[in-house]
Amino acid sequence: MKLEGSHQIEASRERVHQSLVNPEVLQRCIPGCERLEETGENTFAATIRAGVGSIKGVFNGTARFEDLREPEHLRIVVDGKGAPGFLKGSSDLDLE
Amino acid sequence: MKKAINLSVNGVSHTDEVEPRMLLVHYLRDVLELTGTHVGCETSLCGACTVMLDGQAVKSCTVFAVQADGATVTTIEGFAKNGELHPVQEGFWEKHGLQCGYCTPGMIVTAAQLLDRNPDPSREEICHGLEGNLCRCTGYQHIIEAVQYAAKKAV
Amino acid sequence: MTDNYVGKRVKRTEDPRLIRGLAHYVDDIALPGTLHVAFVRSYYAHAKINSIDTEAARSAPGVVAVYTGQDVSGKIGPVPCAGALPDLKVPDHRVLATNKVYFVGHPVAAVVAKDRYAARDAVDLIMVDYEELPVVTDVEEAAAGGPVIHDAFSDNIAYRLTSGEGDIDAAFAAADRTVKQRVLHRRLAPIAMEPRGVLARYFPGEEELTLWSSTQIPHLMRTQVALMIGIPENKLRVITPEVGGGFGSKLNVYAEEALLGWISMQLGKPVKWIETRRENIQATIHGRGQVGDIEIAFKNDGTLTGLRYSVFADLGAYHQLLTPAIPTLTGLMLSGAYKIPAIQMNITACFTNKMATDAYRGAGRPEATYIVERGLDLVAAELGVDPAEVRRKNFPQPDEFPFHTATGLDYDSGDYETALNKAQEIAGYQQLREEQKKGREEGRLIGIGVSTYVEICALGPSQAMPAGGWESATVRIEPTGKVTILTGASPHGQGQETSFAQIAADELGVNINDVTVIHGDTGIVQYGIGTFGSRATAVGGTAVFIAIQKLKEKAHKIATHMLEADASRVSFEGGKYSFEKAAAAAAAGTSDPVVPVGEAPAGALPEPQTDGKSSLTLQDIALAAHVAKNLPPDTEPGLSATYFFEPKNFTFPFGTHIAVVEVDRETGDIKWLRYVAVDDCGKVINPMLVDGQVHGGIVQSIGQAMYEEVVYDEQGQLLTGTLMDYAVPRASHIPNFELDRTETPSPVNPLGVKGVGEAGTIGATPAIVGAIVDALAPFGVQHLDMPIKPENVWQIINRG
Amino acid sequence: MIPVEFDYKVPATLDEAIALLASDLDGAKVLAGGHSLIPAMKLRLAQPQLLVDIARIKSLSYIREEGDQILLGATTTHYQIESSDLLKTICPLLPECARSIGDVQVRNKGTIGGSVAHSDPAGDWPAAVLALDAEFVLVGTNGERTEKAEDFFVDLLTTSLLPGEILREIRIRKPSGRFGQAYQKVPHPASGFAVVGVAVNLVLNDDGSCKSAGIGITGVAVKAYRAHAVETALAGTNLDDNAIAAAVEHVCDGINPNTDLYASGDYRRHLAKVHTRRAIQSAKARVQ
Repeated sequence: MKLEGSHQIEASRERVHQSLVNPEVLQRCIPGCERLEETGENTFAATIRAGVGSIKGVFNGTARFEDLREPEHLRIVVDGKGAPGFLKGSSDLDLE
Repeated sequence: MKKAINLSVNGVSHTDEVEPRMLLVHYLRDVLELTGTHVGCETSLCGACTVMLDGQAVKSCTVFAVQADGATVTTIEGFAKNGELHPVQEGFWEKHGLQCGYCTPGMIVTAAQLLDRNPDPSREEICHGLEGNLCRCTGYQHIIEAVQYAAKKAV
Repeated sequence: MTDNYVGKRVKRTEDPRLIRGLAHYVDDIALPGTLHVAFVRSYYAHAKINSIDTEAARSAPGVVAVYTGQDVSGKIGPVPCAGALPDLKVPDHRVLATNKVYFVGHPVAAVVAKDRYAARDAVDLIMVDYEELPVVTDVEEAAAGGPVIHDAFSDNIAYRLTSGEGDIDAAFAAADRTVKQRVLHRRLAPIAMEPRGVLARYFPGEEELTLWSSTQIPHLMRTQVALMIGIPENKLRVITPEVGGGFGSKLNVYAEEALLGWISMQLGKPVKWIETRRENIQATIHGRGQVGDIEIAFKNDGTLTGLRYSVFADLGAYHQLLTPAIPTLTGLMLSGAYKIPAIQMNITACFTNKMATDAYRGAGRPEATYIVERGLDLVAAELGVDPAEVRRKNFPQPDEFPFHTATGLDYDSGDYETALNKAQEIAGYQQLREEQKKGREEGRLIGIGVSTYVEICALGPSQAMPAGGWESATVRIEPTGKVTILTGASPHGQGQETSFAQIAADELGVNINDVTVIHGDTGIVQYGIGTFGSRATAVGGTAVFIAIQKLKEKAHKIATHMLEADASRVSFEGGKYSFEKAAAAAAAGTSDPVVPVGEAPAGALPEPQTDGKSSLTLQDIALAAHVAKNLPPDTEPGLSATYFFEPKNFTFPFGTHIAVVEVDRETGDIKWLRYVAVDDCGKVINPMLVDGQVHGGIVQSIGQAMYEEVVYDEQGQLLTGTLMDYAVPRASHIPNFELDRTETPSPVNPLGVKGVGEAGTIGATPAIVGAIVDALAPFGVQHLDMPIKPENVWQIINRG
Repeated sequence: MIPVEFDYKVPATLDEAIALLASDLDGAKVLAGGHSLIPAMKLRLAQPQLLVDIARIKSLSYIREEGDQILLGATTTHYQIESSDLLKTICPLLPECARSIGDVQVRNKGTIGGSVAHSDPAGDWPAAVLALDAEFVLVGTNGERTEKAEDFFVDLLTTSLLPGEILREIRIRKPSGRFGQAYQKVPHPASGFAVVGVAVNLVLNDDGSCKSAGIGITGVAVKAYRAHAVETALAGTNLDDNAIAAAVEHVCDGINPNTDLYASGDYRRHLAKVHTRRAIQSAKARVQ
């Protein structure tokens, strides 16, 4: 599955970047994320509820930041295991 | 969380308490020890688990036992009556419609349903009727001939 | 001797239990107190295991035990590989992953629980911390370097091998013309309808372990599992109850079989594991998996002079029992049905992050036949001649047998042209070609494919086999006259309970219902090899036949003694030993059923009454042999004989398959018009069973040619993990088969039989692909790789 | 093969079923035939905590003609529709579509309501109900509402059913006048689901020209859709080969066809055109 899009945010790139690396904000940015706890530098333990329609499940795993380039780029990599299988995802955010 | 169910299988009434998630096929095999009904996949495709549920062929791996509460079930073990083979069983024997025999019970139940609804099917109708049953041994030709034999026999 | 059964369409004796749902497969056997096992399997294709957290699972309701690779390390030996090739790299293949996982489906932990539901639930509670490693799934990338899978080795190449005879370079240098083609043989999943399954029960007092397993090779499994778990071989009993198809996938010793036996010993309880279909596609062996280049050298008149095949074999992450040997079987059959003076095969066999490949119906030979037959079509296209004629030109003639090939084999017997002629006649070949021509003028795309295959069966002489190539039989006449046959061949759907009984009933002149064939129990049956490689009848059936001859020698001796006659004047006819040949006419039929119900003698066995009789039934003799009061001097009591038959050579069945299809110009759909097959499997014991084998084999070929493919993505994820994605042919996918036979007896065994179990999967794919390619000939196509889907056809037509 | 544990309730009435669903909006799921849900549960892709079995509510299974409408109860099975003599006469698209679903065992147990509520992108029913411009009656704690089929299918496996709502009935305007219908399908060789499925409901004017066309497409996109551009292009034409050929060019307008192991997006687009044309021609030939 691949999702692409762009949004206009009325704030400076620096501010947006800083918000995104804040776990509380990040949790709200990962769809279905029910828990996000910092376990190390730029790594988090995560519980994510994900799915489409009746096909869904809870996944436990990690989220981490990669390729941190303040203020223009950020990648979030999510990796988890749940009963339906495993979940892997990454999102690249380019702040322009 | 167990639920009480009552159903008639091959003419015998059974009452049991089962977990809601128990599949009908596991109920038949593990609880009633009617092991003629087989499991060949988990995606409702192979048809090895086919039984008659209230007169309709269904895949018993895709029905929970609780859904069959109050129903009448016929499994392959209930097909021969008083020692006499059902015409479809006879057809499978006569025409070598089976090799390893694993898909056979499901095939026979489905073929019986097919002939109930269409006593004189064309080859194409037989194939369409057996769309839900996989066989890896026979290449189907002898199964088709077995169904044709049973159709003739029943006339 | 009678001829009531052999050669006739005898209904199967196995069927009454199967059609009534009363037969027992492994999962149908219920032992009190049985625990159920479920596996945690890797969902990564290549990863390091940092840790496994089993705590939650161990304390879950109903869970009895959890075992990881560390728990069994040093306690269960490696999964065996019987391939003995020079410089073969053999990775250490443990029953559960220890430090690393190598493919999706690799077992990491086993959960034991009170029922299958609790076991499955606990699987989800086990947390494995993996560290992903780079993955290699493409066999050529693996050969070229790629991420190295096994730390013990410096690269992924398991072995390289060059085989063949003749001066291949000279052949190509002197050729008028050559053709060259890359050919793919995709991975296939065998999909026996009954998945694998094991039930293990340890008897602590007797120190005996019984394994009920859905296998093709009970005795070999007994030997191997005993070695793996370190118990005396004669304290392990392997029973194969009904086996729901194998196709080579159960010609193996798997991790689960040893592990279940070991767990049963640890827990002192029966334990059962039944494979799910998802596990079956992930972790039961796959077939095929070759990428190769074929080159053929030939003269302008179509005479073949050389053939070279350079192939990358995708072995998967580990060796299973015969993994490395399969590509070498391809090399044996590269001469096809033709005289080719120089042949060379170069194998580069590689590890990849996928399940192991191994024997799937045909096992290396379908690849060979496909390569050679596709090659012949290319030669025909290059020369602009009919593909049937190129084939005819290069056949060895019947008087050239035994025919030596440049692959080092001696074909036993053959008459290839007669089979081709017969198939062409049935198909109305010339007329079909005319219809095709006319059709093309009208815009219809009809294609005709021809395959004249030869295969290698009756595996085989022990010299050529890793664990013996003979087969055993014991034939016993019980005191009541009933005939018991014990065979080491362990059939699983082929119908040998019937065909062996046919042989025995005719040889002994008894009713077939008085014969019982017992197989698949190492506690009852003397050592045997098993059913695979189209060997059961040619090798196992011959063992039965010869054992009967031995038994009859003894019976004759006893009869002569009892009749107080001269041995030369006692003959055997219709189940009776008679003083004079005159009795023969009276006994033309089979004997009456022995021991009618209710008339069995009570207590001590009565002595047979011979006074005044001029003939004795086998029952009389068997009884006399058992009461042993009036036997010739130096004669052992009892009436049984055992024979271990060692074949001198393989057998080489052959035939011609002709496929006719029409493709839809708009959609690329492929529609069946005809399918004609003329097979020669030597002498036929039961034509009905032979037809069944041929049908089944062809349909697996249809699957391979048009539907089936195990697909992994670049990360090694299995994309065809259920029957929703992996297409097994259905009834609506098949043509109406028109079968016929020629019968060229094999000189290799006294029955003259050759074998037919794999003919369909070997002979058919090139005919089907040939037909589709032929239909697309107007678009300049000469080859398409399997499976040919409508989209592939559409792409050809669409690009014009 | 084995689902996670769940509770199972058999409501006697629809109201009771709604109340049960409302008791656990997140974890409860309606069970009808179960032929979409149970396979997903066995693979543990779906893990509902409560199943509310509505298949035993007899009043939800019916095929009726009422005024100018055909009413189908949500738990009517595919086989009941396939074998309905009434439907064969008044709306043959429905039995034809039913006959192409899965296999006989699936059709014996699976229901039309369950199938559309699952919104499988390759399911057969969505194409037919779109072509027939069906209306769905949805009931929840806030009462009943109707939704057009086209608005009902929202996305991949996603419908406009609100949490706690149950699909009760499918309403179809009875075809009248000179009409012809057809369903064309390319089944996936393994799953039997539609690689491409096209349902056509064609109504002609007295002069033989096209009065209206309803065309539903399944298997091609993330959800089944109505090919409005084709419908518009056909309206008013005399439905000759050229008109049809020109119209079907628009079958994937605005759609990015799916790619999977069996068929690429390009091939799907092509198949959609060919089978839409064939379905229209077949429907036209069936006009009486």
